[in-house]
Amino acid sequence: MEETIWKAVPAIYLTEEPIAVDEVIAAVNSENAGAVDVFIGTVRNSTKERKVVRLEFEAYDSMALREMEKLAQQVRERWPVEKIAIHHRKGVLQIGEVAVVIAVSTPHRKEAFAACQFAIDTLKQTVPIWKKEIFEDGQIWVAAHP
Amino acid sequence: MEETIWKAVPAIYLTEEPIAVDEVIAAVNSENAGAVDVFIGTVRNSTKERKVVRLEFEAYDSMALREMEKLAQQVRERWPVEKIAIHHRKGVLQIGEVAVVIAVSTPHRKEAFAACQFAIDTLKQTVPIWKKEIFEDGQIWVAAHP
Amino acid sequence: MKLNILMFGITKDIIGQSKLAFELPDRSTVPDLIASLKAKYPALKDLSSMMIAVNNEYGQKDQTLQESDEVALIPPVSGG
Amino acid sequence: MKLNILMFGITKDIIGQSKLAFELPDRSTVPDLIASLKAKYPALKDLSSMMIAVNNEYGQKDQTLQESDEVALIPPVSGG
Repeated sequence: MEETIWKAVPAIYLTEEPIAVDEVIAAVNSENAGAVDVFIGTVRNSTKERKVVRLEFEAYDSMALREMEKLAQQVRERWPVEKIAIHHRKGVLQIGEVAVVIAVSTPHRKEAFAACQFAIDTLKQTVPIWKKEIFEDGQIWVAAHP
Repeated sequence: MEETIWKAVPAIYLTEEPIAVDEVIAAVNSENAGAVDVFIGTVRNSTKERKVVRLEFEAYDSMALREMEKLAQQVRERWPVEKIAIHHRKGVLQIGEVAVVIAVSTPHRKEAFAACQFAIDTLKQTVPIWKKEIFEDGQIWVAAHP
Repeated sequence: MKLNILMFGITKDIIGQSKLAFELPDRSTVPDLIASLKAKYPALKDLSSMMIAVNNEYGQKDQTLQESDEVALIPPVSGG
Repeated sequence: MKLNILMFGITKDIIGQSKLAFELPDRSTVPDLIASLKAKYPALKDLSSMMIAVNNEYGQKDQTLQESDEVALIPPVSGG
Protein backbone atom coordinates (compact mmCIF):
# COMPACT_ATOMS: atom_id res chain seq x y z
CA MET A 1 0.00 0.00 0.00
CA GLU A 2 1.31 3.42 -0.88
CA GLU A 3 1.60 6.03 1.78
CA THR A 4 0.03 9.35 1.08
CA ILE A 5 2.07 12.22 2.36
CA TRP A 6 -0.40 14.85 3.39
CA LYS A 7 0.98 18.29 3.87
CA ALA A 8 -1.23 20.40 6.09
CA VAL A 9 -1.59 23.90 4.70
CA PRO A 10 -2.16 26.60 7.32
CA ALA A 11 -5.14 28.90 6.76
CA ILE A 12 -3.13 31.95 7.81
CA TYR A 13 0.45 32.08 6.64
CA LEU A 14 3.33 34.51 6.25
CA THR A 15 6.31 33.21 4.31
CA GLU A 16 9.55 34.09 2.58
CA GLU A 17 9.05 31.21 0.13
CA PRO A 18 6.96 31.55 -3.04
CA ILE A 19 3.25 31.07 -2.33
CA ALA A 20 1.73 27.92 -3.84
CA VAL A 21 -1.62 29.23 -5.08
CA ASP A 22 -3.06 25.73 -5.55
CA GLU A 23 -2.33 24.89 -1.90
CA VAL A 24 -4.17 27.98 -0.70
CA ILE A 25 -7.16 27.01 -2.85
CA ALA A 26 -7.01 23.42 -1.58
CA ALA A 27 -7.07 24.76 1.97
CA VAL A 28 -10.62 26.12 1.47
CA ASN A 29 -11.99 22.97 -0.14
CA SER A 30 -15.43 22.04 1.23
CA GLU A 31 -18.24 19.80 0.04
CA ASN A 32 -20.73 22.35 1.39
CA ALA A 33 -19.32 25.05 -0.87
CA GLY A 34 -20.52 25.77 -4.38
CA ALA A 35 -18.25 28.77 -4.87
CA VAL A 36 -14.65 29.73 -4.23
CA ASP A 37 -13.31 33.18 -4.92
CA VAL A 38 -9.56 33.63 -5.00
CA PHE A 39 -7.71 36.92 -5.04
CA ILE A 40 -4.07 36.91 -6.14
CA GLY A 41 -1.99 40.04 -5.72
CA THR A 42 1.03 40.06 -8.02
CA VAL A 43 4.00 42.36 -8.52
CA ARG A 44 3.33 44.75 -11.41
CA ASN A 45 6.13 45.97 -13.65
CA SER A 46 5.18 49.62 -13.13
CA THR A 47 3.57 52.09 -10.73
CA LYS A 48 2.17 55.31 -12.15
CA GLU A 49 4.17 54.66 -15.33
CA ARG A 50 7.42 54.35 -13.39
CA LYS A 51 9.23 51.08 -14.06
CA VAL A 52 9.45 48.83 -11.02
CA VAL A 53 12.56 46.64 -10.64
CA ARG A 54 11.44 44.59 -7.62
CA LEU A 55 9.51 44.83 -4.35
CA GLU A 56 10.55 44.23 -0.77
CA PHE A 57 7.99 43.31 1.86
CA GLU A 58 8.71 43.65 5.54
CA ALA A 59 6.33 42.38 8.22
CA TYR A 60 5.86 42.66 11.96
CA ASP A 61 5.39 38.91 11.95
CA SER A 62 3.66 38.21 15.25
CA MET A 63 1.23 41.09 14.92
CA ALA A 64 0.65 40.53 11.19
CA LEU A 65 -0.41 36.93 11.84
CA ARG A 66 -2.68 38.10 14.62
CA GLU A 67 -4.30 40.75 12.41
CA MET A 68 -4.73 38.20 9.60
CA GLU A 69 -6.45 35.84 12.08
CA LYS A 70 -8.71 38.67 13.25
CA LEU A 71 -9.54 39.52 9.67
CA ALA A 72 -10.46 35.90 8.91
CA GLN A 73 -12.67 35.84 11.98
CA GLN A 74 -14.37 39.07 10.93
CA VAL A 75 -15.08 37.62 7.48
CA ARG A 76 -16.54 34.45 9.03
CA GLU A 77 -18.84 36.53 11.22
CA ARG A 78 -20.10 38.62 8.32
CA TRP A 79 -20.67 36.02 5.61
CA PRO A 80 -21.63 32.33 5.58
CA VAL A 81 -18.05 31.28 4.91
CA GLU A 82 -17.12 27.62 4.73
CA LYS A 83 -13.37 28.26 4.82
CA ILE A 84 -10.97 31.13 4.34
CA ALA A 85 -7.21 31.10 3.79
CA ILE A 86 -4.82 34.06 3.63
CA HIS A 87 -1.17 33.66 2.62
CA HIS A 88 1.16 36.65 2.43
CA ARG A 89 4.70 36.69 1.13
CA LYS A 90 7.56 38.72 2.58
CA GLY A 91 11.14 39.44 1.54
CA VAL A 92 12.29 40.29 -1.98
CA LEU A 93 9.79 39.75 -4.83
CA GLN A 94 10.48 39.96 -8.53
CA ILE A 95 8.02 41.21 -11.18
CA GLY A 96 5.17 38.74 -11.69
CA GLU A 97 5.61 37.02 -8.33
CA VAL A 98 2.66 36.47 -6.02
CA ALA A 99 2.56 38.74 -2.95
CA VAL A 100 -0.75 37.66 -1.44
CA VAL A 101 -3.44 35.04 -1.99
CA ILE A 102 -6.86 35.07 -0.32
CA ALA A 103 -9.28 32.20 -0.95
CA VAL A 104 -12.83 32.03 0.40
CA SER A 105 -15.34 29.23 -0.06
CA THR A 106 -19.07 29.79 0.47
CA PRO A 107 -22.29 27.94 -0.41
CA HIS A 108 -23.19 30.53 -3.10
CA ARG A 109 -21.08 32.79 -5.27
CA LYS A 110 -22.25 36.25 -4.27
CA GLU A 111 -20.90 35.85 -0.75
CA ALA A 112 -17.57 34.48 -1.99
CA PHE A 113 -16.89 37.65 -4.02
CA ALA A 114 -18.06 40.01 -1.26
CA ALA A 115 -16.08 38.24 1.47
CA CYS A 116 -12.89 37.99 -0.60
CA GLN A 117 -13.00 41.63 -1.67
CA PHE A 118 -13.63 42.76 1.91
CA ALA A 119 -10.71 40.60 3.05
CA ILE A 120 -8.13 42.11 0.68
CA ASP A 121 -9.42 45.66 1.23
CA THR A 122 -9.17 45.23 5.01
CA LEU A 123 -5.81 43.45 4.88
CA LYS A 124 -4.36 46.47 3.10
CA GLN A 125 -5.62 48.73 5.88
CA THR A 126 -4.88 46.76 9.02
CA VAL A 127 -2.15 44.13 8.62
CA PRO A 128 1.31 45.44 9.59
CA ILE A 129 3.21 44.65 6.40
CA TRP A 130 5.18 47.23 4.47
CA LYS A 131 6.04 47.32 0.81
CA LYS A 132 9.09 49.05 -0.63
CA GLU A 133 9.09 49.68 -4.36
CA ILE A 134 12.52 49.62 -5.95
CA PHE A 135 12.80 51.63 -9.16
CA GLU A 136 15.81 51.94 -11.42
CA ASP A 137 16.58 55.35 -9.94
CA GLY A 138 15.27 55.18 -6.38
CA GLN A 139 12.94 53.50 -3.94
CA ILE A 140 9.92 54.35 -1.79
CA TRP A 141 7.96 52.88 1.08
CA VAL A 142 4.47 52.72 -0.42
CA ALA A 143 1.83 54.94 1.23
CA ALA A 144 4.26 56.26 3.84
CA HIS A 145 3.81 59.90 2.87
CA PRO A 146 0.66 61.80 1.90
CA MET B 1 20.31 21.88 -21.97
CA GLU B 2 16.92 20.71 -20.84
CA GLU B 3 13.95 21.14 -23.07
CA THR B 4 10.95 22.89 -21.61
CA ILE B 5 7.69 21.37 -22.73
CA TRP B 6 5.27 24.24 -22.97
CA LYS B 7 1.64 23.34 -22.99
CA ALA B 8 -0.48 26.13 -24.39
CA VAL B 9 -3.66 26.61 -22.36
CA PRO B 10 -6.63 27.94 -24.31
CA ALA B 11 -8.37 31.00 -22.85
CA ILE B 12 -11.81 29.58 -23.64
CA TYR B 13 -12.26 25.89 -23.07
CA LEU B 14 -15.00 23.28 -22.70
CA THR B 15 -13.83 19.88 -21.55
CA GLU B 16 -14.90 16.49 -20.23
CA GLU B 17 -11.61 16.20 -18.32
CA PRO B 18 -11.11 17.69 -14.84
CA ILE B 19 -10.23 21.38 -15.01
CA ALA B 20 -6.68 22.24 -13.89
CA VAL B 21 -7.28 25.42 -11.89
CA ASP B 22 -3.58 26.34 -11.86
CA GLU B 23 -3.47 26.22 -15.66
CA VAL B 24 -6.42 28.60 -15.94
CA ILE B 25 -4.67 30.98 -13.56
CA ALA B 26 -1.40 30.67 -15.48
CA ALA B 27 -3.28 31.56 -18.67
CA VAL B 28 -4.01 35.08 -17.35
CA ASN B 29 -0.46 35.74 -16.16
CA SER B 30 0.71 39.25 -17.09
CA GLU B 31 3.49 41.52 -15.90
CA ASN B 32 1.16 44.49 -16.33
CA ALA B 33 -1.34 43.01 -13.87
CA GLY B 34 -1.27 43.60 -10.14
CA ALA B 35 -4.45 41.64 -9.48
CA VAL B 36 -6.01 38.35 -10.50
CA ASP B 37 -9.47 37.31 -9.40
CA VAL B 38 -10.43 33.68 -9.85
CA PHE B 39 -13.91 32.25 -9.50
CA ILE B 40 -14.24 28.49 -9.04
CA GLY B 41 -17.68 26.89 -9.18
CA THR B 42 -17.74 23.51 -7.45
CA VAL B 43 -20.34 20.77 -7.04
CA ARG B 44 -22.08 21.16 -3.67
CA ASN B 45 -23.32 18.15 -1.74
CA SER B 46 -26.83 19.59 -1.40
CA THR B 47 -29.41 21.88 -3.01
CA LYS B 48 -32.13 23.35 -0.80
CA GLU B 49 -31.28 20.72 1.83
CA ARG B 50 -31.75 17.88 -0.64
CA LYS B 51 -28.70 15.64 -0.89
CA VAL B 52 -27.02 15.72 -4.31
CA VAL B 53 -25.39 12.50 -5.58
CA ARG B 54 -23.73 13.93 -8.68
CA LEU B 55 -24.22 16.44 -11.50
CA GLU B 56 -24.37 16.02 -15.25
CA PHE B 57 -23.53 18.90 -17.55
CA GLU B 58 -24.58 18.93 -21.18
CA ALA B 59 -23.42 21.60 -23.63
CA TYR B 60 -24.26 22.79 -27.12
CA ASP B 61 -20.51 22.83 -27.73
CA SER B 62 -20.13 25.04 -30.79
CA MET B 63 -22.54 27.70 -29.53
CA ALA B 64 -21.30 27.50 -25.93
CA LEU B 65 -17.74 28.24 -27.06
CA ARG B 66 -19.02 31.10 -29.16
CA GLU B 67 -21.00 32.59 -26.27
CA MET B 68 -17.99 32.19 -23.96
CA GLU B 69 -15.84 34.06 -26.50
CA LYS B 70 -18.48 36.81 -26.75
CA LEU B 71 -18.59 37.06 -22.98
CA ALA B 72 -14.80 37.39 -22.76
CA GLN B 73 -14.93 40.13 -25.40
CA GLN B 74 -17.67 41.96 -23.50
CA VAL B 75 -15.58 41.85 -20.32
CA ARG B 76 -12.53 43.18 -22.17
CA GLU B 77 -14.61 46.08 -23.53
CA ARG B 78 -15.98 47.01 -20.11
CA TRP B 79 -12.90 46.77 -17.90
CA PRO B 80 -9.15 47.29 -18.40
CA VAL B 81 -8.56 43.55 -18.51
CA GLU B 82 -5.08 42.19 -19.18
CA LYS B 83 -6.25 38.62 -19.75
CA ILE B 84 -9.32 36.51 -19.14
CA ALA B 85 -9.75 32.73 -19.23
CA ILE B 86 -12.95 30.71 -18.92
CA HIS B 87 -12.91 26.91 -18.60
CA HIS B 88 -16.15 24.94 -18.23
CA ARG B 89 -16.49 21.25 -17.54
CA LYS B 90 -19.10 18.94 -19.05
CA GLY B 91 -20.17 15.35 -18.48
CA VAL B 92 -20.58 13.66 -15.11
CA LEU B 93 -19.23 15.50 -12.04
CA GLN B 94 -18.94 14.18 -8.51
CA ILE B 95 -19.36 16.22 -5.32
CA GLY B 96 -16.46 18.64 -4.81
CA GLU B 97 -15.38 18.64 -8.47
CA VAL B 98 -14.81 21.89 -10.33
CA ALA B 99 -17.50 22.84 -12.86
CA VAL B 100 -16.22 26.21 -13.99
CA VAL B 101 -13.18 28.44 -13.52
CA ILE B 102 -12.99 32.08 -14.57
CA ALA B 103 -9.74 34.00 -14.09
CA VAL B 104 -9.29 37.70 -14.85
CA SER B 105 -6.11 39.75 -14.52
CA THR B 106 -6.21 43.55 -14.33
CA PRO B 107 -3.80 46.31 -13.28
CA HIS B 108 -5.75 46.99 -10.05
CA ARG B 109 -7.91 44.78 -7.87
CA LYS B 110 -11.29 46.49 -8.01
CA GLU B 111 -11.67 45.77 -11.72
CA ALA B 112 -10.61 42.14 -11.31
CA PHE B 113 -13.46 41.47 -8.87
CA ALA B 114 -16.06 43.39 -10.91
CA ALA B 115 -15.07 41.76 -14.20
CA CYS B 116 -14.94 38.24 -12.78
CA GLN B 117 -18.31 38.56 -11.05
CA PHE B 118 -19.90 39.96 -14.20
CA ALA B 119 -18.41 37.08 -16.18
CA ILE B 120 -19.84 34.30 -14.02
CA ASP B 121 -23.22 36.06 -13.68
CA THR B 122 -23.46 36.47 -17.45
CA LEU B 123 -22.18 32.96 -18.22
CA LYS B 124 -25.04 31.56 -16.16
CA GLN B 125 -27.53 33.54 -18.23
CA THR B 126 -26.23 33.18 -21.76
CA VAL B 127 -23.99 30.16 -22.31
CA PRO B 128 -25.92 27.09 -23.57
CA ILE B 129 -24.89 24.58 -20.93
CA TRP B 130 -27.39 22.59 -18.90
CA LYS B 131 -27.00 21.07 -15.47
CA LYS B 132 -28.90 18.02 -14.25
CA GLU B 133 -28.88 17.41 -10.52
CA ILE B 134 -29.07 13.75 -9.57
CA PHE B 135 -30.56 13.11 -6.13
CA GLU B 136 -30.91 9.76 -4.37
CA ASP B 137 -34.59 9.68 -5.31
CA GLY B 138 -34.85 11.61 -8.55
CA GLN B 139 -33.25 14.15 -10.86
CA ILE B 140 -34.01 17.59 -12.28
CA TRP B 141 -32.75 19.86 -15.02
CA VAL B 142 -31.84 22.97 -13.04
CA ALA B 143 -33.92 26.11 -13.79
CA ALA B 144 -35.98 24.36 -16.47
CA HIS B 145 -39.32 25.02 -14.80
CA PRO B 146 -40.55 28.15 -12.99
CA MET C 1 -39.11 23.13 -45.60
CA LYS C 2 -37.71 20.53 -43.27
CA LEU C 3 -35.56 21.55 -40.30
CA ASN C 4 -33.35 19.24 -38.29
CA ILE C 5 -33.65 20.77 -34.85
CA LEU C 6 -31.01 20.01 -32.20
CA MET C 7 -32.39 19.28 -28.73
CA PHE C 8 -30.61 19.84 -25.41
CA GLY C 9 -31.29 19.32 -21.74
CA ILE C 10 -34.92 18.94 -20.81
CA THR C 11 -36.18 19.45 -24.37
CA LYS C 12 -34.38 16.25 -25.35
CA ASP C 13 -36.29 14.46 -22.58
CA ILE C 14 -39.63 16.01 -23.59
CA ILE C 15 -39.28 15.26 -27.28
CA GLY C 16 -37.50 11.98 -26.76
CA GLN C 17 -34.70 12.52 -29.26
CA SER C 18 -31.65 14.72 -29.69
CA LYS C 19 -32.38 15.73 -33.28
CA LEU C 20 -35.92 16.36 -34.47
CA ALA C 21 -36.90 16.46 -38.16
CA PHE C 22 -39.61 19.10 -38.24
CA GLU C 23 -41.75 20.23 -41.16
CA LEU C 24 -42.50 23.97 -41.37
CA PRO C 25 -43.86 26.29 -44.10
CA ASP C 26 -41.17 28.11 -46.13
CA ARG C 27 -40.25 31.54 -44.80
CA SER C 28 -41.34 30.66 -41.28
CA THR C 29 -39.85 32.80 -38.52
CA VAL C 30 -38.35 32.00 -35.13
CA PRO C 31 -41.67 32.75 -33.33
CA ASP C 32 -43.52 30.55 -35.87
CA LEU C 33 -41.23 27.65 -35.03
CA ILE C 34 -41.69 28.15 -31.28
CA ALA C 35 -45.48 28.23 -31.70
CA SER C 36 -45.50 25.07 -33.85
CA LEU C 37 -43.28 23.18 -31.42
CA LYS C 38 -45.40 24.18 -28.44
CA ALA C 39 -48.53 23.09 -30.30
CA LYS C 40 -47.10 19.68 -31.04
CA TYR C 41 -45.29 19.19 -27.69
CA PRO C 42 -47.42 20.94 -25.04
CA ALA C 43 -44.93 20.09 -22.24
CA LEU C 44 -42.63 22.75 -23.78
CA LYS C 45 -45.14 25.37 -22.57
CA ASP C 46 -44.25 24.55 -18.97
CA LEU C 47 -40.61 25.61 -19.34
CA SER C 48 -39.39 28.86 -17.73
CA SER C 49 -38.21 30.02 -21.14
CA MET C 50 -37.49 28.63 -24.58
CA MET C 51 -35.17 30.16 -27.14
CA ILE C 52 -34.18 29.18 -30.66
CA ALA C 53 -30.56 29.28 -31.76
CA VAL C 54 -29.86 29.82 -35.44
CA ASN C 55 -26.35 29.01 -36.64
CA ASN C 56 -24.92 29.17 -33.10
CA GLU C 57 -26.48 32.52 -32.26
CA TYR C 58 -29.62 33.32 -30.32
CA GLY C 59 -32.35 33.80 -32.93
CA GLN C 60 -33.70 37.31 -33.35
CA LYS C 61 -37.39 38.15 -33.12
CA ASP C 62 -39.00 37.70 -36.56
CA GLN C 63 -35.81 36.20 -37.99
CA THR C 64 -36.72 34.08 -41.02
CA LEU C 65 -35.52 30.48 -41.04
CA GLN C 66 -33.96 28.61 -43.93
CA GLU C 67 -33.61 24.90 -44.48
CA SER C 68 -29.82 25.22 -44.47
CA ASP C 69 -29.75 26.83 -40.99
CA GLU C 70 -28.42 24.94 -37.99
CA VAL C 71 -31.38 25.29 -35.64
CA ALA C 72 -31.40 24.35 -31.95
CA LEU C 73 -33.95 24.50 -29.17
CA ILE C 74 -32.50 26.22 -26.08
CA PRO C 75 -34.32 25.56 -22.81
CA PRO C 76 -33.31 27.65 -19.73
CA VAL C 77 -29.53 27.43 -19.43
CA SER C 78 -27.96 26.43 -16.11
CA GLY C 79 -24.20 26.25 -16.55
CA GLY C 80 -21.61 27.48 -14.08
CA MET D 1 10.58 53.77 32.34
CA LYS D 2 12.57 52.52 29.40
CA LEU D 3 10.76 51.08 26.36
CA ASN D 4 12.38 49.06 23.61
CA ILE D 5 10.39 50.15 20.60
CA LEU D 6 10.34 48.00 17.48
CA MET D 7 10.69 49.89 14.19
CA PHE D 8 9.37 48.85 10.78
CA GLY D 9 9.36 50.13 7.24
CA ILE D 10 10.09 53.81 6.87
CA THR D 11 10.36 54.42 10.63
CA LYS D 12 13.38 52.13 10.69
CA ASP D 13 14.96 54.31 7.98
CA ILE D 14 14.07 57.56 9.78
CA ILE D 15 15.34 56.46 13.17
CA GLY D 16 18.22 54.45 11.78
CA GLN D 17 17.71 51.31 13.85
CA SER D 18 15.17 48.48 14.16
CA LYS D 19 14.89 48.65 17.95
CA LEU D 20 14.96 51.96 19.81
CA ALA D 21 15.59 52.23 23.56
CA PHE D 22 13.40 55.17 24.57
CA GLU D 23 13.06 56.82 27.97
CA LEU D 24 9.56 57.94 28.96
CA PRO D 25 7.92 59.00 32.26
CA ASP D 26 6.09 56.21 34.10
CA ARG D 27 2.36 55.92 33.31
CA SER D 28 2.85 57.57 29.89
CA THR D 29 0.09 56.86 27.39
CA VAL D 30 0.13 55.95 23.70
CA PRO D 31 -0.43 59.61 22.63
CA ASP D 32 2.39 60.69 25.00
CA LEU D 33 4.76 58.29 23.28
CA ILE D 34 3.74 59.47 19.82
CA ALA D 35 4.25 63.12 20.85
CA SER D 36 7.68 62.38 22.35
CA LEU D 37 8.84 60.46 19.31
CA LYS D 38 7.69 63.19 16.93
CA ALA D 39 9.48 65.78 19.05
CA LYS D 40 12.73 63.86 18.92
CA TYR D 41 12.43 62.68 15.27
CA PRO D 42 10.59 65.46 13.37
CA ALA D 43 10.63 63.44 10.12
CA LEU D 44 7.95 61.21 11.70
CA LYS D 45 5.54 64.16 11.43
CA ASP D 46 5.65 63.88 7.65
CA LEU D 47 4.14 60.37 7.59
CA SER D 48 0.54 59.85 6.45
CA SER D 49 -0.19 58.21 9.78
CA MET D 50 1.62 56.68 12.72
CA MET D 51 0.20 54.13 15.14
CA ILE D 52 1.59 52.41 18.19
CA ALA D 53 1.15 48.68 18.68
CA VAL D 54 1.14 47.37 22.23
CA ASN D 55 1.60 43.62 22.68
CA ASN D 56 0.69 42.91 19.05
CA GLU D 57 -2.52 44.96 19.10
CA TYR D 58 -3.15 48.49 17.87
CA GLY D 59 -2.81 50.70 20.95
CA GLN D 60 -5.98 52.33 22.19
CA LYS D 61 -6.34 56.07 22.73
CA ASP D 62 -5.12 56.93 26.23
CA GLN D 63 -3.86 53.39 26.82
CA THR D 64 -1.19 53.48 29.53
CA LEU D 65 2.15 51.91 28.68
CA GLN D 66 4.23 49.65 30.91
CA GLU D 67 7.89 48.79 30.69
CA SER D 68 7.03 45.11 30.13
CA ASP D 69 4.91 45.89 27.03
CA GLU D 70 6.10 44.96 23.57
CA VAL D 71 5.79 48.30 21.83
CA ALA D 72 6.12 48.91 18.07
CA LEU D 73 5.87 51.92 15.84
CA ILE D 74 3.50 51.28 12.93
CA PRO D 75 3.88 53.60 9.92
CA PRO D 76 1.20 53.43 7.17
CA VAL D 77 0.82 49.75 6.23
CA SER D 78 1.05 48.72 2.57
CA GLY D 79 0.75 44.95 2.34
CA GLY D 80 -1.23 43.05 -0.28
